Amino acid sequence: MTFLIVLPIFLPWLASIFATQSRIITEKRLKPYVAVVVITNFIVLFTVVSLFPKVRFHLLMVNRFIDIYLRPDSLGILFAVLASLLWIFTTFYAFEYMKHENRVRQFFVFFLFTLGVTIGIAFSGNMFTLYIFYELLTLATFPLVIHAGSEEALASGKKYIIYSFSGATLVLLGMLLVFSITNDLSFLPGGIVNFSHFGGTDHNEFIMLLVGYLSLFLGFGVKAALAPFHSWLPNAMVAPTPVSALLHAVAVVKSGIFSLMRTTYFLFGPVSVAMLGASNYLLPIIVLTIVMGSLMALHQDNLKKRLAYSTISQLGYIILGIALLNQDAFIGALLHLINHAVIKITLFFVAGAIYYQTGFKYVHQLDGIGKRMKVTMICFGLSVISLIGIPPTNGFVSKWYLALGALKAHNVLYAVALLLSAFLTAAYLLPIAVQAFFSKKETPELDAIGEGKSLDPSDTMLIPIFLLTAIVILLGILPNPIVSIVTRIAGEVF
Amino acid sequence: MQGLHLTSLLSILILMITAFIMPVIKQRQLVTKISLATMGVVLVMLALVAVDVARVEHYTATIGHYDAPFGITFDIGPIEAVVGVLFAFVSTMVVWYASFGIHKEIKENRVKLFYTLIHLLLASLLGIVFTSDLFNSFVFIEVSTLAACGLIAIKDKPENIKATMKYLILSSLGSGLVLMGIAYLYSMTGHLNMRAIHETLQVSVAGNERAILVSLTMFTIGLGIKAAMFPLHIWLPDAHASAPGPSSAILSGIVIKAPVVLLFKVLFMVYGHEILKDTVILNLILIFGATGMIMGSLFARVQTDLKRMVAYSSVAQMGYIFFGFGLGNAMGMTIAIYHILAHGLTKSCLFLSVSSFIEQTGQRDIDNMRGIGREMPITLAIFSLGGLSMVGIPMLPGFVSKWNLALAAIDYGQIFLLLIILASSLLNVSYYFPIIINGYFGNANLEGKIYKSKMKPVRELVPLILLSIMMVIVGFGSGPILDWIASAMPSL
Amino acid sequence: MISFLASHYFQIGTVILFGVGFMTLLLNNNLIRKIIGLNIMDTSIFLFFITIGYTGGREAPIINGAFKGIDAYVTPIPTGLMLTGIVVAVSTTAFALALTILFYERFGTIDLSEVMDSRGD
Amino acid sequence: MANSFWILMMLVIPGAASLIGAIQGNKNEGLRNALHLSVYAFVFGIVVLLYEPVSQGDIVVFVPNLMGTGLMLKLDMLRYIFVWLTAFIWPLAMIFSTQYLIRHKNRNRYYALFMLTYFSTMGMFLSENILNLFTFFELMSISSYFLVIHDEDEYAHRAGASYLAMAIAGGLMVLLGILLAYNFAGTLIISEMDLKEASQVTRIAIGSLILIGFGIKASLFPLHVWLPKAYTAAPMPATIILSAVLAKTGVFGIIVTLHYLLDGEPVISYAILILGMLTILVGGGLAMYQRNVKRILAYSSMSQMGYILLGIALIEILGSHGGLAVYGTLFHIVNHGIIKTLLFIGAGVIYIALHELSINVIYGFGRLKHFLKALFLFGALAVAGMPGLNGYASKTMIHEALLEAAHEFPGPLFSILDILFYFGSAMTVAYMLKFFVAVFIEKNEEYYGQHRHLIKWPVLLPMSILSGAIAILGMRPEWVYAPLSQAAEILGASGEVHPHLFATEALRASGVIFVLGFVMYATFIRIYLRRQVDGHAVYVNPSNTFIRIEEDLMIPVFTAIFKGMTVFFRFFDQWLIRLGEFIGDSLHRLADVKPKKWIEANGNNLSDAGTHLIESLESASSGKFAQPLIEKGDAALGKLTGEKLSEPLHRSGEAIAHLADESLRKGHKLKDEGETTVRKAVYRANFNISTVTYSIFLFGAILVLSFIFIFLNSTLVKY
Repeated sequence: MTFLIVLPIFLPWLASIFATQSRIITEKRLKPYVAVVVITNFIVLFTVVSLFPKVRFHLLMVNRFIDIYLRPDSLGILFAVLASLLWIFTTFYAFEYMKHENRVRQFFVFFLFTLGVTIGIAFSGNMFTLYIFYELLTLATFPLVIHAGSEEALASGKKYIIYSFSGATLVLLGMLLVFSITNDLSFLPGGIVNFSHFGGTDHNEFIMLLVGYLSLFLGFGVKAALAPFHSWLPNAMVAPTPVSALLHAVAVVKSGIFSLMRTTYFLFGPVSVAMLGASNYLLPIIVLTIVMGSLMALHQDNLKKRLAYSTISQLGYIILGIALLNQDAFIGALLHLINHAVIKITLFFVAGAIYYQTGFKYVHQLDGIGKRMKVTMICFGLSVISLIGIPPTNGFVSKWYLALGALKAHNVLYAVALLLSAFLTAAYLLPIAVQAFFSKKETPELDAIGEGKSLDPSDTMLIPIFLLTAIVILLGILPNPIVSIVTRIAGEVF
Repeated sequence: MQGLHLTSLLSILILMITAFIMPVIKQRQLVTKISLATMGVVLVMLALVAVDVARVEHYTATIGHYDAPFGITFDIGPIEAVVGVLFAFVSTMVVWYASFGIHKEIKENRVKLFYTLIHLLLASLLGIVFTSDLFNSFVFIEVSTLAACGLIAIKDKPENIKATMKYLILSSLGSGLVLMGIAYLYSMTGHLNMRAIHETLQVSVAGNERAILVSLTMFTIGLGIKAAMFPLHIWLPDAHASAPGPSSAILSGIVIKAPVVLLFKVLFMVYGHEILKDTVILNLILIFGATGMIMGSLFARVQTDLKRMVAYSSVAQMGYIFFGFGLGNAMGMTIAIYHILAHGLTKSCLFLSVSSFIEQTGQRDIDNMRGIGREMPITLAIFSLGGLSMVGIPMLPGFVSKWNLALAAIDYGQIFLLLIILASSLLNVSYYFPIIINGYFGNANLEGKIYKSKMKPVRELVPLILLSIMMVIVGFGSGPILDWIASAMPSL
Repeated sequence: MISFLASHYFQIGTVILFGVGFMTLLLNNNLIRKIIGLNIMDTSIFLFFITIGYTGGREAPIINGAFKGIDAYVTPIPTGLMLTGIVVAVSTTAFALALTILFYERFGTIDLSEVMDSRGD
Repeated sequence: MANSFWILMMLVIPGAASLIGAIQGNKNEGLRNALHLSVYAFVFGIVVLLYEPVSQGDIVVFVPNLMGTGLMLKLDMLRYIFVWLTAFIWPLAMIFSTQYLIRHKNRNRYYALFMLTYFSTMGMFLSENILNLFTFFELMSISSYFLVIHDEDEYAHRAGASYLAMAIAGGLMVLLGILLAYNFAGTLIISEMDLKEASQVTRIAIGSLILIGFGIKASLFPLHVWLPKAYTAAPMPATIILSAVLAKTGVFGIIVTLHYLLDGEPVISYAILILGMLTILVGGGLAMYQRNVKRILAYSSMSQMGYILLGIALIEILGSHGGLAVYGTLFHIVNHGIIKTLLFIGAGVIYIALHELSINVIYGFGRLKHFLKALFLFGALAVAGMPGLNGYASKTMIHEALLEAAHEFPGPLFSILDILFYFGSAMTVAYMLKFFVAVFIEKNEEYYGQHRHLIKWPVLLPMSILSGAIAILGMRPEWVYAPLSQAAEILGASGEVHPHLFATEALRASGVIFVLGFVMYATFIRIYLRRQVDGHAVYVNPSNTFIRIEEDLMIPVFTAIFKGMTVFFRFFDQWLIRLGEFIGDSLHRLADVKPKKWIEANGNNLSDAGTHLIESLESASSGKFAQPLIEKGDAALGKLTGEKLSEPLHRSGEAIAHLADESLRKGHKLKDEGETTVRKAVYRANFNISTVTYSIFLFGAILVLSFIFIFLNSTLVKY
C-alpha cells in the first residue's frame, strides 16, 4: 500500500489533465472542482503521511543514479503541508481575482499541476528525483508567469526560464561532481558525504566536492533568488497576483530554499560543509543579497516589485540561516521558511486586492487607501510589522533564531545585516501602511472609484487575507508548536 | 539459428532490389505501399538480428564462400545491431510520414525516385554499419553519398542544387581521403578486413608510426566531413535546411550517423586503443567535438530560419558524439554510441515536426512561428518533447547522454569539460525554448484566425508520435541499452 | 632517403598526383575543373593501389599453363578492388556532371564562386 | 495565586478593552469612553490593592508558551513604582482626552491605540523576561507612533517619521544587544542575566547597544532629536503620556540593563552621568529659547529626564551607598510624571481655546483665569523645585546623592557636576518663569476671560488631583519612603536613608537656584529673547538657527551612506543582466556582420553610375540630339521633296541615331560588367570577412581550449 504515497503528487496532475476537458468540467463547474481537488489533496496528504510515515517508494529505478523514489521525512512533510495549506488559500483568493483575467481554465490547469510538482519536490527522496521535479516546476510555473500573454510577460517569462535553466544546469554540474565521488545521491539527515570514507586527504576529491557544493548552492540559489541571480524575480511580477503570491511565497522560491536545505543538511551534512569551508564563499554573497534586496525595494514604486525585492532580502535571511551551519540558524531558517511564506502571501494578496478593486499598482497611489479598504489595509499593516520582525508576530520569532544563529557563528556582522535589513524593511513598507491610514493628501483618483463606499474586496478574497493575518499573529504569540516541530527536524540533522 | 545469419545481408538486398523495382511501377500509391512494406520487413529483420545478437553476443555473416580475411563479412555486435535497428526504425517512420505528404513537396514524377533513393540510402547506410571490410564500406559510403545528394537535389530548387553541389564536392573530398586511408592501411597490412588489419597492425606498429598517423588523419578528416565534425560541417546547414522535410529527417537523423559508426569502428576496432593513445587524434577529436558543441549551438542561436537552426543544432549534437569518442574511455564511447541513438530519434522527430510546420504554414522564419502551438498543438508538442530532450530534461535521452558524458568527462579527469557540456545545454535552452514559448503562448500572428485550422490529421502524425514515444522509451530504458552497448566496447 | 625515393617512386608519384587532384577539387571554382580534379584524385588512388599490388618479377594472376605456385603471381585483390573503385568513381563523376548541367541551367554559370554566398560557414 | 491573577488582569483587561472599544466605539462613543475609563479605574484599583502583597514580597507570574519563551511577569517594588505611575497618570490623561479630542477626527482609533499603548506600557513594566520586555517596548513604540501622527498633517508626519525611524532603529539595537546578551548569559530572565563571563569590551558594546535603544525613548542627549517634534505634533493627551510615562519606559530599560545585565559597569555609568548632565543643560537651555509652550514643556521634559538619568548613574556609581540616589531618582520619576501632566493639561486648555501655542499670540491668556493660574503656578513651582513641593524633594535627594558621590570620589568631575547642577536647575526656574509670566501675567487686550466656559471638569478634575498629589508628596515625602526603601534594596543599595530635605544647606541651595534662575530670566530672557517689535514685546527664538543634530548631522550622514549604498547595490542588482545583454548583443552583432551591406552600398553606387550613363545615353540617342535632327531632316524632306539638301540631313540624323544606339549598347555592357564586378567583389569581401571572423573564432576557441587544457591539466588533475 505504500504506493499510495504518490497520491498527493498524482492526484493534482490527473485533476489538472481532467480540468482541460471543457465538456466535462464546464465553466460553471470549474471553480468548485478546483476547490474540491485542492482540499481533497490536502486531506489525502495528511492521511497518507500519517498512515505511512517514513516510507520509501520507488517510482523508477534504472540504475544507481537514475533512481526516482519518494521518501517523505519530517522536513518534506512540513514543506508539503505548508504548500498545500497555502494553496487552499490561494485557490479561494484566485477565484475572485481571476474574474478580471482571461484564460481562467489555463490558469487553473497549471495551478493544479504546480501543486503536484511542489509536493513532489517535498517528497523527493534523493537529489535526482528532486532535480526532476525542480525542472518540472520551472516548466509548470512558466505558463503561469506569462499568463497575461503580453510582450512584457513573455520577456519576463523568457528571463525566468533562462535563469531557471541556468540554475538547473549548475545543479546538474553539482550533482555530477558529487555523484562521481559518492556514487549516491540519496538524502539522509546529516548527509551522505562523509570525509572519513574518502580518506579525507584526497585534495582532488575535496576540490570536486567543494565545487560541487558551490554549484549546487548557486544553482538552487537561482530559484531562491540569491543575488546576483535574482533578477528574474522582480520581472516575474507581471504574472497575476495569485501566481506572484504563490511563486514568491511558496512554490518556486521556497522550493529553491527547500532544495538548498536538502543539499546542505541532507546531502552533504553540516559537518562536511563546514569542513569544505564553503560558507566562507557564500556568506558574503548572502549578506549582500539581504541588504541589496531591502535597499532596492526602497526604490521601487510598483508595489508588487517592491514586495518582490523584499522577498529577495527575506530569502536572504533564510539562506543565511542555512549557510551558517548551526542549529539555531537552521531552526531560524526553517521557521522563516514558514513565516515568510505566510507573511508574504498575505502582502501579495493585499496588493492584488488593491489592484483588483482599484487598479492601482503604484505605491504613490495608495495614500489614504486605508480609509476605504480598512480591513485589508489593517491586515497589510500587521503583516508589515511581522515582516520587519517586531514582536509579537511570527516574523520576530524566526528572526530571533536567525540572529542567535548568526551570533553562534561568532560573527556579529550577520546579525547586524539582519537588523539593518529589518530597518530598511520598515523604511520601505511601513510608510505604505501609515500613508494608507494617516494621509491627508487629496486623492482624486481614489475618490473617483466606488462612490465613497468601502472598497474592501468580497469575502472570497478577504477571508483568505484575514485568516492568513490571523495566522501571522497567532504564530507570533504561540510559536511553540511550530518551533518544537522545527527543532525536532533540526535535531535530526545536527 | 543458423538461418538467421544472413538476415542482415538479406535486408540490404531486399532494399536494393525494391529500390530498382520502384521506377518501373506506375502508381504512386503502390510504390508507397511497397516501400512501407519493405521498410517494415527490414525493421522486423533487423530486430530479429538484434535479438539474435543479444543472445549470442556477436555473429558474423559471410558473403559468398570466402571467409575473412579475404571474403567480405558482416560482423554484427550489439553496436551494429542497435544502430541498424535505429536506422531501420527512423527510415520506416520517415517513409510513413512521407507517404502522406511528399508529393506536395516535390514534383509528382519524382516521388518514385524519392523512394528509390531512400531505399538505396538505407541499404548503403546499413552496409556501412554492418560490414567489416573497409573497401566495402567505402563503396557503401559512395552509394550513400550519391543517394543523399539525390535526396537533397530532388526538390530541384536553385538552393537545393547549390547545397547538393557543396555536399557532393566536400563528400568527394572526404571519400578520396578515406580511400587513400584504406590504401595506406592495405599497403601496411595487406588486408582489408578490419579484424585482420587490427591483428596485423598490432604487430607491425614499429616503423609505421608516420604512415599510421597519416592514415588516421585521413580517416578522421574524411569521415569527419561526412559526419559534419565541427570545422568540416559547412555543407550541413545548407543541405539539411534546403532538402525536403523527410529527407532532412533522414539526413540529419541517420545519414551523418553512419560515418560516425564507421569512424568508431576504424578508430577503436581497426587501430585500437594501443595505437591511438600515442597519437594526438583523440585529443583533436575531443577539441573539435567540444568546439562543435559550443559553436554549433551559438550558430544555431543566431539563425532566423527554423530549419537552419535545427540543422545547426545537429552540428552541436554531433559535437557530443565526437566529444564522447574523444574522451577515449569506455564510458565516453558507450555514451557516444548511445547519443547516436538519442540524437537520431530526436532529430528526426524535430525535423519532421518542423517540416510539418513549414508545409502547413508556408513560413520558415522563427519569428513567424508565434502562436503555432495554438494551430498545431500536437505537432508543437512533439517538437517540444524533442527540444526538451536536446535541452536535457531528465529522463529524456538527451539528458541521459549529457549526464553520462559528464560522468565520463569526470572519469577522464578534466572537470572543466563539464562546463562545456553544461554551457552547450544551456545554449540549447536559449534557442529551443523561445520557439516553444512563442509557439504556445505568443499569439501575435493569430489575430482573426481559427485555432487548429492548420493541424494535420492525427493519422498523419502517427509516425511522429511513434518516434517520440520511441525517444522516450530510449530515455527511460537507457540503463539496459547502455549496458548492452558497453558490453561490446573494445577493451582498453 | 634517396633509396626510399628510388624504391617507392611509384607511390610518391601517386601521392603527388593525389595532392594535385585534391587541391584542384578543393580550390578551383570551375565545376568542370573540380570534377577533373576529382578524377585525378581517384585515379591516383587507383594507381597507388595497383602499385602496392604489383610485386616485381611476378606474373599476372592468370594461370597460363601450369600453376607455378602462389609466389609466382601478383595478388589479384587490388586490381579487382580497383575495378569496383573505377565504377564508383565513374558514377560519382556522372552524377557530378549531371548536377553541373542542372547547376548551369539554374544559375547560368559553372563558376561556383559566383553563386555561393557566405551563408553556411 | 490570586495576586497572579490580578496581575494578568492588568494586562488582559486593557488588551481586550482596546479591541472591544474599537469595535463598539463605532456605534456609541459615550459607552466606549465609559468603558475605557472604568477599565483605567479598575486597573488603578488593582494596582492600589496590590501594594500590600508587593510590600510582602515579589509576585511572579509565568504563562508558558506565549511568544515562544513564555510570558514572565514580575511585580516587585521597583516595578510597582512605575506601574503605579502609569496607572495613575493614564486615567487622568484619558479624562482630559474626552474634552481635548472633541473636535478631532478618528477618535475611535485614538482611544483604541491609547488603550493599546497603556497595555504595552504596563506589559513592559511588568516583564521579567527581557524578550517580553522588548516585545512590549516595540508594541508601545508602534502604537504610540500612531498617537503622534494622529493629526495627520505634514508636521505630524515629519515628526512621526523621525520618531518611528528612531524608535525602530533603537528597537533593533536593543534587539541586537539582547541577542548578544542572551548569547553570553544563556537566559532571558532579567534578574538572572548577567554578563560576568563576557569581557569588558563586550559588556560595554552590549550595554551601549541596549542603552542607545532605551536612551532614545528616555531622550538621552544626543538621541533626543525626535522629542521636541514628536511632543509638539502629538495631541496633548498623547504628549502627556509620552512625557510622563513613555519616557519612563526608557528609564526603566536603562535601570534594568545597567543594574542587572551590566552590574553597574563603571564606564557606562559615568557616560550616562555625563550625558545625563548634558541632557539637563541642553534641555533646559533650549527650553529657554522656545516660544511654543508645548516645545518649552517638551524641552523641559528632556531636562527633567536628565535628572533621572543622572540619578540612575549615581545609583550605580554609589553602589550600596546609593540609597539616596535611588530615592531621588524613583521619586523624581513619579514627581516628574505628575507635574508634567499638570503642566501639559494647562497648556492643553490654552490649545483647546485658541488652537494656538505660540507665546507671542497667547500671552496674557490666563491672566484672568485665576483658578487655572493657581493650579498652573503650582505645577510650575513644583518643577522649578520650590521647597515644600514634590519637585524640590526629589531634586534635593538627587543633589544630595551627587554631593555624596563628590564626597566618595573626590575630584574635579563631581565638583563641576555640582556647579552645573545649580545651573541646570536655575534654567528650569528661568523657563518656567518665562512661560508663566508670558501666559498668566502679561496683559493682552484680546483676552478678557472669554474662554472660561471651556475649563470644565475634565480639565479641572485631573489638575486638582495632580495638584493635590504634588502638595501631599511635597509636604510629606516620608510617606513614600517605605516603597522607596524596598526599591533601594532591590537595586542593591541600603534602604536605610534619612534625607534631610529641609536642612539648611538644602534650603540654601534652593535659594541659590531660585536667585540664579531669576537672574537668568531677568537678563537672558527678558533682555536677549524679548524684543520690541511694532510697539509690543515679542519673544524671538535664535535657537532656530543653531546647528541641529538631526537635520545638519544625522540626516546628511545617513543620506550620504544611503546614496552610496544605493549606487553600489544598483550595480550589484544589475551587473549580471547587463553582462548577459552585452554578450548577447555582441553575439548578435557578430552574427549580423553582413559585409554585403556596405559593399552593396558601394556596388549600388557603381551600378547607379552605370544606369545614369545609360540614361543619359538613351536620352542622347533618342531625345535630345538625334530626334530634332531627324525631324528636321524629315521636315526638310517633306518641304523640299527631291531636293538634294534633305538627303544628307536625313542621313546625318540617322547616323547620329545609330551612333547613339551604339553608345547605348556600350553603356549596357558597361553596366553589366560593373554589376558582375560588384557581385564578385561582394563575394570576395564576404568570403574574406567571414573567413576571417570564422578563423578568429576557431583559432581563438582552440587556443583557449588548449590553454585551459594545459593549465588545468597541470593544476587540477595533479592532485
